[in-house]
Amino acid sequence: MNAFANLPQFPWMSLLIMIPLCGALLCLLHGKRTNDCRGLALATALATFGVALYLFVCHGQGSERWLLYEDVNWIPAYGIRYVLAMDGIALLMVLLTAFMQISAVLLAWRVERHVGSFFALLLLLESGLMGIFLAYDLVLFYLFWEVALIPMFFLISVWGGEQRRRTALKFFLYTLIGSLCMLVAIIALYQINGAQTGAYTLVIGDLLKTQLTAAQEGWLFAGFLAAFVVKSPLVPFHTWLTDALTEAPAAGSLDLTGLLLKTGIYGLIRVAFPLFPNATADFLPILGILALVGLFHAAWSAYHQDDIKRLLAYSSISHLGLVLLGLAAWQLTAWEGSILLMVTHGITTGALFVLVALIRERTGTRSMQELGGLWGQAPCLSALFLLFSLASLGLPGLANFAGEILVLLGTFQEHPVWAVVALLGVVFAAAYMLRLVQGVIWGPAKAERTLPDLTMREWLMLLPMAILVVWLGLYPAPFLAPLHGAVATLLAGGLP
Amino acid sequence: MSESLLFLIPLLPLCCAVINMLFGMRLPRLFAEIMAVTGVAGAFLLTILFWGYAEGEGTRVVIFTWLNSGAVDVSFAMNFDRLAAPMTLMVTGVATLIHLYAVGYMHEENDYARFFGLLNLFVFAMLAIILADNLLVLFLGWEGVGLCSYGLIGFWYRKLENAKAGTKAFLVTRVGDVFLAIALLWLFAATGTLNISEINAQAASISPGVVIVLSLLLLLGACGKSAQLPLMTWLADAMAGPTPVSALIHAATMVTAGVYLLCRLFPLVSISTVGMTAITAIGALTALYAATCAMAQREIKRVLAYSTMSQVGYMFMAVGAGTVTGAMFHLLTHAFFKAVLFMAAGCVIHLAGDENDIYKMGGMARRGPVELFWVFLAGAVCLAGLPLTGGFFSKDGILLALFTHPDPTYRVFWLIGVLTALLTAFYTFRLVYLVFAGEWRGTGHPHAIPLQMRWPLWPLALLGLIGGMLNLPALVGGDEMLHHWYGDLAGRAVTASHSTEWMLIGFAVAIVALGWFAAHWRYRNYRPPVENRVSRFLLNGWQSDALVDCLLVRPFTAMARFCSSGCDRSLFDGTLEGLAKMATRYSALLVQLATGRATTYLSAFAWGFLVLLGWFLLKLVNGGGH
Amino acid sequence: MSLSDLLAMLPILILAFGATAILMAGAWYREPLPLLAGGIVTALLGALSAGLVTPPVPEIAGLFSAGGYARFYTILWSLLAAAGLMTGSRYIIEKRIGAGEYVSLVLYAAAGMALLSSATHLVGLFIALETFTLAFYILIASNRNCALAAEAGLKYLLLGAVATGFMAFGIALIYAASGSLVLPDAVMRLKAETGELQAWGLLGWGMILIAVGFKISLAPFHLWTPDVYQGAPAPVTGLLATGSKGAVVAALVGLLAMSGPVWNDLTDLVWLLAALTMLAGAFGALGQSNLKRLLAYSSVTHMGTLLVGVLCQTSEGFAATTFYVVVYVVTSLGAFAVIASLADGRGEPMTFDQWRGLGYRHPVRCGVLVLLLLSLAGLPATAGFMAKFAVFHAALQSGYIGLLMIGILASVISFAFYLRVTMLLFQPDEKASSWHQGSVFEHTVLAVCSSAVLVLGLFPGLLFGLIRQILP
Amino acid sequence: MMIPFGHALSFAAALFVLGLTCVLLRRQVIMILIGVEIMLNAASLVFVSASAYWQQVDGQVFVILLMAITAAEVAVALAMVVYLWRRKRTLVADEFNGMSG
Repeated sequence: MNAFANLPQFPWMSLLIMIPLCGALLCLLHGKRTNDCRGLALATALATFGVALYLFVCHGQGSERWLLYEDVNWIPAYGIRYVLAMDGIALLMVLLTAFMQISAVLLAWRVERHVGSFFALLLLLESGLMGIFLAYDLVLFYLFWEVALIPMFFLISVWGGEQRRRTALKFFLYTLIGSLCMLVAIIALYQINGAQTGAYTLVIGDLLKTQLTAAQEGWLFAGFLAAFVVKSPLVPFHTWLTDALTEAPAAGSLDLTGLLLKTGIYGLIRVAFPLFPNATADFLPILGILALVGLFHAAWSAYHQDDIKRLLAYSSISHLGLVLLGLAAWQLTAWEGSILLMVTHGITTGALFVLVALIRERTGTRSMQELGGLWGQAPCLSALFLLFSLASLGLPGLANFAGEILVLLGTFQEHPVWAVVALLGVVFAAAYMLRLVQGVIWGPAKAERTLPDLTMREWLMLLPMAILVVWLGLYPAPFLAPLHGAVATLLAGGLP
Repeated sequence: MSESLLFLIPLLPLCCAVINMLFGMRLPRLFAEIMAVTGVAGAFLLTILFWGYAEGEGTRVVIFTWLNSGAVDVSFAMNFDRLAAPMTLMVTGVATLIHLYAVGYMHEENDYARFFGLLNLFVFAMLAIILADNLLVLFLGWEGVGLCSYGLIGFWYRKLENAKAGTKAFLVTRVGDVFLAIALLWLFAATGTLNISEINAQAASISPGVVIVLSLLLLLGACGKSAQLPLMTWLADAMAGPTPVSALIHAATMVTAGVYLLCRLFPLVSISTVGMTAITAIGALTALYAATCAMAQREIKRVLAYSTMSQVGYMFMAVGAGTVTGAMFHLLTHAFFKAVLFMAAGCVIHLAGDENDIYKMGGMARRGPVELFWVFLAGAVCLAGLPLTGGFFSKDGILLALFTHPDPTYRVFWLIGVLTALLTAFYTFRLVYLVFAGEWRGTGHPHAIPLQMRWPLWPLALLGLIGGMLNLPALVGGDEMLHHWYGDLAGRAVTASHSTEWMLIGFAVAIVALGWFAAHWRYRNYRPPVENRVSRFLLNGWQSDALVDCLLVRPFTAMARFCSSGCDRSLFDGTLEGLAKMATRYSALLVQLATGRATTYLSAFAWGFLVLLGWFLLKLVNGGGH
Repeated sequence: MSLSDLLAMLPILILAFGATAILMAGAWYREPLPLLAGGIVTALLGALSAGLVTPPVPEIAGLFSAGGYARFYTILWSLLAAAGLMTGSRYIIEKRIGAGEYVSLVLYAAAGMALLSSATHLVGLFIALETFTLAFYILIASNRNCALAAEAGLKYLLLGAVATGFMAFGIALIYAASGSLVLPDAVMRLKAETGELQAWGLLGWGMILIAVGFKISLAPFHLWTPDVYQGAPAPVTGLLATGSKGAVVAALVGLLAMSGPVWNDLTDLVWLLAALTMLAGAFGALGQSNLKRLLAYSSVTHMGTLLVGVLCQTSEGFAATTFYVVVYVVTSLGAFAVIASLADGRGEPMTFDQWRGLGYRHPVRCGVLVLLLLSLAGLPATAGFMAKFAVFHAALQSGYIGLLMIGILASVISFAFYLRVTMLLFQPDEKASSWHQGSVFEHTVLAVCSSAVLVLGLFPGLLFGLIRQILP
Repeated sequence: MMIPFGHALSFAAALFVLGLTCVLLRRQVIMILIGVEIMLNAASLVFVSASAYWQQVDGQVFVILLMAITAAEVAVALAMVVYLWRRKRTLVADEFNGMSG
């Protein structure tokens, strides 16, 4: 067992999971009185962010070993334990989740129907996400994996757009099929390990030691892959995302694109790659090719869209294609670039979704034919839209560029052709992003309407993100520091 | 003044840009204008102040680390050396004058904060390219310049064509940036570092094949920014922006960034002869192409835009011929006289009531202030390359370098250079005659030209005329100041016997005279424009837009439609819907079984019993009750 | 029947005599509430006695065992009876169903189930089976002013009678083949014998399997389930869905656990039955537009999964099945209790149009219903997931990969129709009428069921430990 | 003179199948119930012959028990029949098809 475990520690990670959960319950109870529901939700989000920030500050420099480790016996009959573990990557993801949650709550400020349950679901989603990033026992991981799905399903099906029910069902079942394959793989691995070592356990650390035949490893890896490939939308399995994002309510789509997509990739890094090293080695070239295909497919599709929210959905798929490419290169710089890109993509695309929601509130439409000439009517809103679009197309000096250049530098070392092809993809990103910007901001104002510029609440949401986008673009060192140790150990396939 | 203050040069324009952008609209207009001009003028003064630091090896200042992950360790660093100093001086100087001119030009415009903010940001980005110590900071400046030109071209965003022109500029330059990025990645893989001086030092150690590909990639990257042949379609449309923008960006600074990049990485590029000939070829072809197009243009600014493209082609030829001094010399003089021409063109447009078409002008010498004609003529004379003007010496230096190049094929490029010089003289004087000679053909009523638009023209005009002093050839007793200033960075020293030099000078003078007389004969008394296939072909740049459209844009949109509706809708979604329908069909089938009648349920029971009997007999037959 | 035998049968005696006493009292004293209270007290008393009184002798008259396993299920069925009475309390008063008859029949049924779960002798098994089947014949048709109830009663009666016929003939054949009716050695003899007689024994087991197939609605014999669930009153359906099925499965598990892996000849038949049941239940429920019929088909799927657990014939499999039975009993009873609590003058909310938008009228109960449906579907953090995890684990350990894949397909489809119902509940619909507020009894049952689902979902360790001890 | 056990078994099986066909073919509820009774009697027959074959008394005891249970079942079934008759004035099993799907 990990020597780290027996040190009596303050259960920070359980706190991170429990605060949003209690917040959710309180919001449910205060269902009727809407404004203290909002206050409660915001307070919970801020509290979680405070804890996450504290952890980031005191574990900022990261290390080869676990930063935090909690281990409690849960179901002795099956050897299932309540194990939470945090390393550099998990720390970053937790910080991103906490940060995005605040803007999600602020964005959901103007929800009218059933405010209490909306915020409850939002906070339950956050607790599920925290769980996914921290869980280190396979059944616990699976439990949080599904717990994060249910609130998203209800957010889409009750507060969504026109086609919400059909899309919500499609979204849930698509991810469910993947996660059930993962469940079967978990049980199979659990039994093989149990048979070999006599002690039935589901903690990933102990499962690393199971000797698997090539066939077994192939099948188990495929099982795990089914769940993660669907969630980090690799090309053939991405159609659920575009529908879900366009139908989800504003705060829901912010969380879906900013965080839920990252759980798929995080699952790959934390669970699939370490457990099945040689199956991963064979799979990497396929992952690289699929990531590239995804990059181009999503870029082309984005170019053809008229609905700006759907365009942003495709742009997310294209960005995550680049992230997956970085992972497929299996190189230190490429991995750090991918993880940084995941964080910055969360912020930039999240901000863009916030802006799209604000534009939707003001103009009542999301189609580019009816939008246009926004700069004349709402200059601040348009300026921020321009800033985040430029960040999203990878302009140097802004957030995404730092991640992208690291991914490309790293990937060029291993697979030069992939890096060059990916670079062409970046031009496509410029193509559809500029089309988006031109459709929304520039050009003559089509409908005569006076649009109110940003209110205080909206500034509160967007200003921190704008500052972060510029800060991450120019000085990403503090966010890269925790990654060095964690990524080095994962690449070596060892146990952090 | 300690060297650590060097970073103030790029920082000053950046701060002014940020202040203008954030608080520009709230501050009074005068404050924003002063802020913009002081930002750039301050940088100009600082460059003069710190001129000493540029001698010798130059000084390297590291500000803070940008990216450190594994082998990558890149920081924001400046290298103020002998190549960068004159370039910074020129950029900040011309920019100061253009800012003053812009104050006058844009005084009716109410969105001034955004304009001056972007203009200052542009100067910062250009300084980032010039002073960059590693390729990543250079790339940051590279894309920053692209962004500012996108913002400024599309400044009058209310008309959709301006916004489209801005997007086109950004996209085409972005394609060029991709090639630069590939070169950047490859250099990092080959040399393990992104620091420019280290790369130049290790240049010899890289395998020749790789060097050839790298130089070609750098060439394509430079072509993107300097609007050379494959990626030149955006420059003509970029004239949709306000004139000070065209003057600053599309005359003096951005288009020359490509040349500066090649000069910066000259030790690496000069190793591969294939690369050098490619650079010269591209330069020559673009020069010729642009000159022919300039002849047929109707708008004053598009003529100047194509002439810029042609002059930058000359600079590429100079780099290809191996003389960095020749290239930089022509770059500096060209910046002066082209800026004058653009600013004067701005005044002419104001006088003609915002009319761009030169066939609807004429007789402007009498309509506006008389010194406008003399200033325009000074610029035109330098552009055409009349003897003793700055343009003449710099262009002649390049032609000499081409003529005396050891590789005989450079004679072909020399010939193209001479032919382009002829065409340049022709279209320059065509412009002068159509705009200033004859009587007024236009309809618009003239705007008054404020003072700030008039007096910044004079210093630049003078600099253009006496620009030759910078690098006066030994033939006429000059001390080749620029060549000595560059020292080892200067590349191949051009030596030729006096007789060939005199022969070339005589030949050049004859060419210019020929061009002038042709223009004089053709346009002395006004003739309406001749409309035929050739002129239409030349008018829209050898139909390059149509070519790009059908080669790239149309297949791209077709592929986009295929991917989004073809793949996503019918293929992936289609399969899902198919599965769902199949499931519902099976359930409908099954639900019909429960008919509601008890007898059906009993018969189902009987079927179950039958299955049991069948299974039982099967068991008996092969099992035999073991 | 010595004193110790009587002591061992104390809980069942309490239930039986309590039922008879209430039946007699009901004849003179028509007031329903005291009768119901008496019934509930009797049921709780029965559960208490089964829990506290440790029987001196392990076997009762050779017919029933009184071991830990039997007492566990006696407690479960007595509590189920108590819950059934509580859910039915308001319902029977409004529908004017005779309180005396209802209470006594429910208690008789509970006694029958307890006996069945502890049967070790074929005769004991047959008697117990018949007692609660007869009780259900009457309970199903007890709602006189609803035509469908009579129809449901008829269908259950006809098929039940035929099943009894098959059961009797099956037992007869086994007796003929093995010469003994006591389960363990009846089966041992069966294996030792060779030749023609043994074949008849095998056919006998097949016939018993058909009868069991009817009782727990396995695939070809499940067609009665939707009609009976829809027709019968909600509390009775709750008991029928949980009690009768659970008891039969408990008997099967008890029988197999005692005699070890005896089914190796029958496995491929049972494999076929399990696969057919899971698929028939899943696809059947997909096209439904009536909640009770949907719950019927979903119970068919669950029975298929249970059969997979039984098929494994390992202690792991039996433990998983027992856990699954307990979870299934709690969730199904909760679901039907929600329907019962909403029932008012117009009958029960059944069709999807009646259910649309009810989430906004009755948020708490619909929230509980959503939680129970998600547990039925097998969402983690609810008991349903732990049950499915255990059964899938047992199936994989015994190598039934095929069945596991069918189980996965079935649970995907089950998620589909359960989630369609949850979406239905929270669909904004102005003309959604509000139903009955529900009495305090029903709310307690719902509270108990939902908290049990969450507790078993998050902390199943306790129950797993208990089950490991009591399995024979 | 003992009848061979096999004969008795096959006769009972035939009787069982007869009962089953009666259940399946008949329309009236009462006739179906009669069919069930025939199946139960076949079971009793098997029990009697088996107890004779195995020289044990268990079979016969079970037959008595079976009769009691059958009686109870018939009582309940007939009560149901009377109730149905009073409701729909018909005893054809297929008339009762209110619920389906």
